[in-house]
Amino acid sequence: MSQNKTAVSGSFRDKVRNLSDTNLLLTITIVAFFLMYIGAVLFQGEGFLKPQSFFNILNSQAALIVLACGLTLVMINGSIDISVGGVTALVSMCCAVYLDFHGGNLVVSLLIALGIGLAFGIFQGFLVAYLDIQPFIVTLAGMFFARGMTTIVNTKPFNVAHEGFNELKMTRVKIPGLGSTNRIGVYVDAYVEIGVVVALLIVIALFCVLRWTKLGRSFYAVGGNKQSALMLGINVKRTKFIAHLMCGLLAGIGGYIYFLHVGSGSATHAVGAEMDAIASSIIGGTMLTGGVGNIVGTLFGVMSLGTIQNIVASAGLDEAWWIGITRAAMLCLFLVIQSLVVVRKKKSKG
Amino acid sequence: MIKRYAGLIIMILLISAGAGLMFFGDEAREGSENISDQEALYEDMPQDGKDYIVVGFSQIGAESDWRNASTESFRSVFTTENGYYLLYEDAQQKQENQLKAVRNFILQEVDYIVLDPIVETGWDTVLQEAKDANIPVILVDRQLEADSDLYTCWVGSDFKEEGRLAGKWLEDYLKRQERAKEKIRIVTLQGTPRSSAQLGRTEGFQEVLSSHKNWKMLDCQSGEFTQAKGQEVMEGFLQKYKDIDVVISENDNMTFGAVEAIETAGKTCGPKGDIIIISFDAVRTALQYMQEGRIHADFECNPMLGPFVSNIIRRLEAGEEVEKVEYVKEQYFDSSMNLSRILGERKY
Amino acid sequence: MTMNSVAKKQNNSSILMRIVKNQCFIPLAALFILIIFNLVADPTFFQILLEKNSAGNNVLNGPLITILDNGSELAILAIGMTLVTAASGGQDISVGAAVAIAGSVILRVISGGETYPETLHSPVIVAFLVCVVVAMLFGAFNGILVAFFKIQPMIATLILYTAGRSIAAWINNNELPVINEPSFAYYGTYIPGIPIPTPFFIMVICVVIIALLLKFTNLRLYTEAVGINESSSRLNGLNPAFIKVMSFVILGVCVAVVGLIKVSRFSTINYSVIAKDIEMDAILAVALGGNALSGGKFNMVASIIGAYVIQFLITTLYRFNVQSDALPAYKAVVIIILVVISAPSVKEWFSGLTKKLMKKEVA
Amino acid sequence: MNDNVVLKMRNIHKSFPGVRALQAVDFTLRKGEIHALMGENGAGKSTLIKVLTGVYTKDEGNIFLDGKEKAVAIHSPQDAQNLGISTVYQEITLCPNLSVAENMFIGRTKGIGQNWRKMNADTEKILKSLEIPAKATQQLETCSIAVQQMIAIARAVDMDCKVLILDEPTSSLDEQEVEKLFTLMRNLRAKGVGIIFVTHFLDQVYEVCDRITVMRDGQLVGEYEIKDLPRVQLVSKMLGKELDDMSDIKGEQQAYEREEGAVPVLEAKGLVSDAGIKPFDFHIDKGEVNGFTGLLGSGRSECVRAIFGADRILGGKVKMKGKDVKISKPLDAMKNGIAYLPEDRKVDGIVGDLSVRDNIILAQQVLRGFFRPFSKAEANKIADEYIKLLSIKTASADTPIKSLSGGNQQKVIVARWLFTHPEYLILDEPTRGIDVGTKVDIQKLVLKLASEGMSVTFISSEMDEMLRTCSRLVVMRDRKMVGQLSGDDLNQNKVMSTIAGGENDDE
Repeated sequence: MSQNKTAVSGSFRDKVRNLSDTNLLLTITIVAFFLMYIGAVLFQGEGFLKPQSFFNILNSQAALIVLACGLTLVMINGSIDISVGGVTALVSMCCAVYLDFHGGNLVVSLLIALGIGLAFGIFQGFLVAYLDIQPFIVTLAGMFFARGMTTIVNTKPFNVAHEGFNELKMTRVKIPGLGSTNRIGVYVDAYVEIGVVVALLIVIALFCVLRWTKLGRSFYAVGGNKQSALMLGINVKRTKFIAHLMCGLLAGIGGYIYFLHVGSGSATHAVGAEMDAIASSIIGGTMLTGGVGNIVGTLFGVMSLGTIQNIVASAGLDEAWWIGITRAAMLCLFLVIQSLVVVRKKKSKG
Repeated sequence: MIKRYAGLIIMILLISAGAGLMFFGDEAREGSENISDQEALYEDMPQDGKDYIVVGFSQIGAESDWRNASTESFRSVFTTENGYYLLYEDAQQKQENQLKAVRNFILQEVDYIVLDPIVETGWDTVLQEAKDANIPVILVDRQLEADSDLYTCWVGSDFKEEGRLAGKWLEDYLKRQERAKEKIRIVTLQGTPRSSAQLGRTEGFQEVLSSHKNWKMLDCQSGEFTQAKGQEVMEGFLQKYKDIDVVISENDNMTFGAVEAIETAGKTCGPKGDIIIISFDAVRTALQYMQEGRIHADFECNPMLGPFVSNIIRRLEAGEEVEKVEYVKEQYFDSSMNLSRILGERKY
Repeated sequence: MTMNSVAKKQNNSSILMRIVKNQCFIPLAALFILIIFNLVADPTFFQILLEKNSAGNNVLNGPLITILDNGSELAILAIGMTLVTAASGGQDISVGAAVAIAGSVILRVISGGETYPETLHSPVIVAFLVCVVVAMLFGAFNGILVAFFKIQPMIATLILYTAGRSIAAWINNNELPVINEPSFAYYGTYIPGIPIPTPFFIMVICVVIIALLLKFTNLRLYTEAVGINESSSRLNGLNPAFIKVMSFVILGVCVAVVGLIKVSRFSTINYSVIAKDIEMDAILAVALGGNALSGGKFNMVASIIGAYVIQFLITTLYRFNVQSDALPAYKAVVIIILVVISAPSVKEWFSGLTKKLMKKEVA
Repeated sequence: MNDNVVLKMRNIHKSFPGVRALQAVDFTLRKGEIHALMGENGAGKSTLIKVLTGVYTKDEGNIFLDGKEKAVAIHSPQDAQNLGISTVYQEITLCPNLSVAENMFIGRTKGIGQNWRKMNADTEKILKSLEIPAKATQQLETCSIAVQQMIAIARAVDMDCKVLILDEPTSSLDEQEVEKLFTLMRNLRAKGVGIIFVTHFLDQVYEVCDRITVMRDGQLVGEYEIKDLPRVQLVSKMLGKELDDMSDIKGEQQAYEREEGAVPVLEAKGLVSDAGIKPFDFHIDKGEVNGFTGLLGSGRSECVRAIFGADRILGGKVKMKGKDVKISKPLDAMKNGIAYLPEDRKVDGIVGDLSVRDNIILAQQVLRGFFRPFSKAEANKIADEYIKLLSIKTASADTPIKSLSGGNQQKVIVARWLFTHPEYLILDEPTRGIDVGTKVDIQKLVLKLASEGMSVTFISSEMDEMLRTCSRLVVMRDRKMVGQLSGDDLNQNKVMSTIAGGENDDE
């Protein structure tokens, strides 16, 4: 590694050019996020200086992180799943009903959640992978079905009064050293809900899967070029199926985390969550064309969305519409960046 | 090259993020010690040394005229001229958003939190946090189920009373029409299930209903306080039941929808029509409908909560005690009144 | 079996084959089944009464009319959606939001910013034209993202989907203007003296226009060519980018029309609810019409029929007092059944089965 | 005998809706031989290959490996790989978004984990041994097509396979690369690998192959030692008829002489596009047939694309019949009576799902403009006319073009451009990947058109075709125009030496 300056810079430029789409977009996202958060701290002051406000974003976005992870998987496969929001609602409603009306126990409720997620994953996966039906339509049906079932299970939104559950809901992982004093000068530790811990674990796990296992790589392969993947001896159908299955499962988990966060069942829960998840994945550098994407990016994508929301809320732009507009603007920005990246690739090729 | 180390790089970034926060955290602690007064916190707050009362208001959304009117009443009262600084957050119909909003208020160290809860339950934790931070919480409009010492007081309408009034009104209206003995078929467009307005109004009307053998409640369905939904549900009713005498619509927006549905179905409503319509909220449009003779009676649910709350805060500032429950004063209107005059005076 | 089916298709001898092969077959079959179902379940479904409505004019009334009424909005959107699908091989999921914007614009122009205008501040036609222009602009925005930035339509339109309703609210800065002028309600309800709901006529007009376009211009050829093979249509002198944008702009016009119907129907607007999930229904209509969602050849008639089938289903379900929230569940079941039976692999399996049967018969 | 047979396919049947692709086909491959599989398009070569590699599942018949008695079952490419059958297809079948190393190893490593370090190291080794100019960690997308093809081959070779199938691997390789490939093949043969080699280039067959199996219309014609089967016979076997058209055409083109002082139909000065070609001058006369020749990637297609305005034009002047014209996009060119049959039929030529009719009228329709569509009747008339004229084999004018055979698709595209009645017709690789019969038809057509006064530019990677049809050759090297040959210079050696750049004139 002993080269003179020019050589180094040359090799660096070389590196940047050979930087794969995935990593390039990832870098962009992360940088963007930090700039945004620092900006928030500088301009919004106090609120954002408190770590807790950061953790609050995490707490409220934990479920979305998991959902977005699932979407990233299917999107890397060049597929899509817009049913996750519905599944989330269905899961929380079913669990709520089970816990509240039938006073069931937590483990079972968790199993219910996973079961529902898995069921959706398997069914949609089968239709998409083995009957190759348009994933959009299939999961659209999935979304409709989940939303509908939610109201069929129980129309009225209600909160769960189940000791065990509420204990779990209140459980907080204290983060020493990051706390802050509240306005009467009492020092309170910063905390995250267990949902966050689970979500982060999932992120790490999936990161490893995508990077260091054959399954993960075959996700990328299938997304990159279905036909080639087949010729390269990858079982495309099964890979797609697994991706959808995992997405469904994650939707189940995400649903439970969401349920844990809001502690209530309602048909209007997680409305539009699927779109938020897709948006996060895109901001995180996943391309719907498939073959390009990264879980860590997705994590940052979700956080970016959350941060934007907080900035808007505390920037005195109190009208609700600003959130929608800013998010869209952000999404637009990232999409344009992506298409520019694609162009760059075309150039370097020609 | 880069690809291989990407994972590593990312981990480093994550750690650095944590570290950064650690740093901010420490700074924050010092910060909050030496920043005594509120001025520094909100950069767009006038820096004229006056000690403003910072109020965080978490509103449900902007789904109806009534809601907007109430939001407006807060905006108009909690101004810097009046010595307030208002942080307003619209929850867009989601409890999670409200929880988030309230938590932010706590972090931003406001003096008072005003909350219009979307649903009745699931507030204990956050209210406790507010209590710990010694921030008084004033609930408005809708009620919630929580240990009453977690919040300072509740300000709003007595929905049950409204329901009861409606029932009574129907009772003597029918008397006047010599239909007191007839069989009366009633349908109800309910509000968002479990919302206190829905519960109160239904319950209140139920009381009167139960005292009349000849009144029959055909069906209750939720129109979710929205016009589109109201119309949908009403269409359903009309296709299901050939003969409907009375429609109780638990807010005006649903009523508009219902009227629409009734009229497109070729039936008529209002004093001259064949269906009696009783509505709640009494927003301007509703009164205009009444003028046009499309609605019989409308029971006000006063949205001008801002002034009441302001008044309460003043009293609290002055160290006075306040009631746990403070009803706003309300009235009702029906087609017999001089509506044009009323419309003239009313602000919403 | 398949061989001679091909043969038959070629010399158009077998009526049956032609019917089954026809793209309108599936939607029509679905419609047929629904009709039978209703006939059995409750014949009153089909009775149409002439009744007086509040405005004091005679109007037809009954489930079928409701279908005609509400289905028209969907049909109009289906027209635009079909073109977009054909040209870009993707779908526009922002139409619902766009409708909100369109409606909001109309109200803004008419109410002139007041919440309770006593009079119309400008004639409806002006408001409508303004709204058409705005809707076309938003369509162009989507189109440009898709055509020039090469973003998949679903994602590109996700932007407007996210921002749309916010923008709509912003246009009237969150007021909900109410227009009490009766003449404004004509477009969404009834014109005095005409017993059939106006939206139906509007739909007819739209259909006629698009039919003329398809007949007397190359709209179809160009759109399909671009949808099937972009680079080769470019080498044949076409401008794919422009054609894609055009398809989105046309959809924009449809959106504007629907926006007018919607706000005129309620004579006010609710940003978060108006035209909710209509995009999904519109896409569904296209799919139901047997059009490939991956673009290419399209069949407008089939899409329009598809739209009415969906409305038919919805109305039917309401008749069996299904909770409006539970509706999607049933819709979903229908979708799944449809896509599964029309899935190529399943079809193959069927034909294989029939082939076996034929063999058996021979043997 | 049986012991050195590595692959035996017996009585293979396969049919698709409406077509019998394979009927009772037998095929035998011995250890350590290079076996050419020949046949026109639609003869069933690729179907046979796809059956063997598990892309299709056969309806009937058995496949035996290593002379074992027990038939093997192949249901997926995976199975084929595991059985030691590896394949390189004509179109690149690698994943552009993955690294070179991953493309080398994905789908064939054991275990669930992925060891990057080892994988990259191994890849580097292989790349070096085959002298492939690529880095293991490079994203495949960033490699040139040829390199990608080489990588695909490298992957196939690296899997220690008993049977290696090369399905038209050379179509995207240039001379040197082809040579490299051939040496590679010979080495493998020495190692005892059985190689199935599918190609349209006869001379390549005669260069490397030991035996030939010929197929026609989904049936086996026969299996021959290479030495017992001279070219002409091979061709006639492939076509199923004795044919000497080849020799006929010879000489026809001599009919054309350039009359002095005639204004060229098209004249380009310093034309340059963003496709990376050096500025070039070019002119063509009325009724002239000329050609661009040069190794693949030498920029011959780029030149004609520039003339047609298919790529973005960066500079240069174009004159049509003496007056300046501006050609910035295909439509301009078309308006000026230029027609361009693109190199890649599937990607740039056909509009797959549209009917033959629409494909024929498309270009002319665009010229007529948005508001003047042909009536159905007109369109049908035109379509039928051209279907007859070019004897296009199609069920009807309504059949989607994608269901036609390659050759007929090409004819439809030709028809499309003839219908625009161009003064100047550019044919870029019109004979690539189509059967000999159609090749001859097209060459004849070209000469006919020229004799009727149309100017034609003809590009083909098969030298003798060019020599047969063109009266003037423009030679390209490294994206630069390096010479023009006509008259007596039009002979194999001269052209070769010009292409090669003078190193080997003494041939």
